[in-house]
Amino acid sequence: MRIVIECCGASQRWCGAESVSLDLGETATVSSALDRMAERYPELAARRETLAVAIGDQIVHAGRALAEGERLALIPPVSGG
Amino acid sequence: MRIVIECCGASQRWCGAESVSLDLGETATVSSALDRMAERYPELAARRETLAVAIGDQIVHAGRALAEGERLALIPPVSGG
Amino acid sequence: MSTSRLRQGPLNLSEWVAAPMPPHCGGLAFFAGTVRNVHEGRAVSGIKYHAHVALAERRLAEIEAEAAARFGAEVSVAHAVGDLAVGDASVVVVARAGHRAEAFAACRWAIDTLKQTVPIWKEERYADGETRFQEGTPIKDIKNT
Amino acid sequence: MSTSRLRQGPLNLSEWVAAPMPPHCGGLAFFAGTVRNVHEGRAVSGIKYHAHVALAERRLAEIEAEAAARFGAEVSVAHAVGDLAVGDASVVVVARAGHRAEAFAACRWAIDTLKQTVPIWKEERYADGETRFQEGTPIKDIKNT
Repeated sequence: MRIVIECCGASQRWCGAESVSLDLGETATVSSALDRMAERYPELAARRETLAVAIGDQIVHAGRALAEGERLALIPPVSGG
Repeated sequence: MRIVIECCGASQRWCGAESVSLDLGETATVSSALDRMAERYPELAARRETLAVAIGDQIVHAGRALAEGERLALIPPVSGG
Repeated sequence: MSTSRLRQGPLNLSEWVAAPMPPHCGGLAFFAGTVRNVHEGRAVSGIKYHAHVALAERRLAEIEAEAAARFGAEVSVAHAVGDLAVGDASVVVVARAGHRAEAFAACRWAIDTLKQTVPIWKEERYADGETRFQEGTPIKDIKNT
Repeated sequence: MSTSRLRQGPLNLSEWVAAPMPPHCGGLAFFAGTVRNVHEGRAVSGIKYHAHVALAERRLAEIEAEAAARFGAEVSVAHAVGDLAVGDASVVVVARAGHRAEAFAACRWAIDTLKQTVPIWKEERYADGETRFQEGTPIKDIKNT
């Protein structure tokens, strides 16, 4: 399946793009999408444990199954206020 | 000597007046003025330990000597805010 | 705006947060106290605030200076005198500081201290027409708070 | 006024304290965060705030609801997005409650929680022209604060 990852905040710089398309297997999860991103972007890999993923208006857990065409948002450490 | 006591807040009710004149001896202090007030106004006597006295823009201590014509302000427990 | 810290009638809250923020400050904490419609279970229709003006003005200024010294914050305080209705603002404190911890600490210290050290008295007016002074707390020195 | 809690550009502080005080409330605590001219010793000329809009809006609303549940306060929060200059307000929290203790507690909890749970990012612009995202803290759930 193909999904799109929107890179929020500093993750735009780590990935060098505002969004990234990934081709993943049929049983892909949030975790496997993050694995693929970490392989591709070393700056992301170093921060893997600090990242979260949102779909729509909710944070999703690592085991959540993905569906064709879904849009994920990569949520790096936050600094609002 | 003659002094004037201005009754602030609830002390107006305890004394039944906005201000009170007292005739005191030549060596009168803040404390002796409060003694005289307590003799005259029983509702004040019951609260003697909770009262403070101001002259001008400062709280004065009990032993401060008074002078002819001074104006003292009786400061009952405060409730601003 | 008067430089007096005692104001006749209710305070206008917007006035107190409108000043430009100093460029080295990152946090503004503000507190306003307003007249409630109930006190100890009794319906309140308004409060008349009385003050010993000279001593109150001096102490309000001292609270600002002491808050600056203790917390490194820029603090302004003001208190209403006269007749206020339910919902009217009787007291404001604004504290500007480098970060929020100092701003909150200075703001909280200033309002807590004001209530114990400034010669102001609430005369409550109840719905049934009776008026009564609140009991209050013996006045303290600012240094002892 | 928009019902959105994310606003384009700097926030107007006066707007947030102008609403009439509910008659059962006696205390209003307010916090505003503003852009400072320095961060970790470096001269800052402005900050661009980025947000994940859908998640940020949801979480800001949840902070208001959770503050009401925890402290019995009426809480409103808002955050700026886009380019802000030094002195501009980026975030506001207002808490109205029966007494000052709950108002302060709700206000402080809301701003502390917002900083850890809402997907917003500061991109600092320095006096020398460089821009950099602040490091930040891994996003938490509101229930875990």
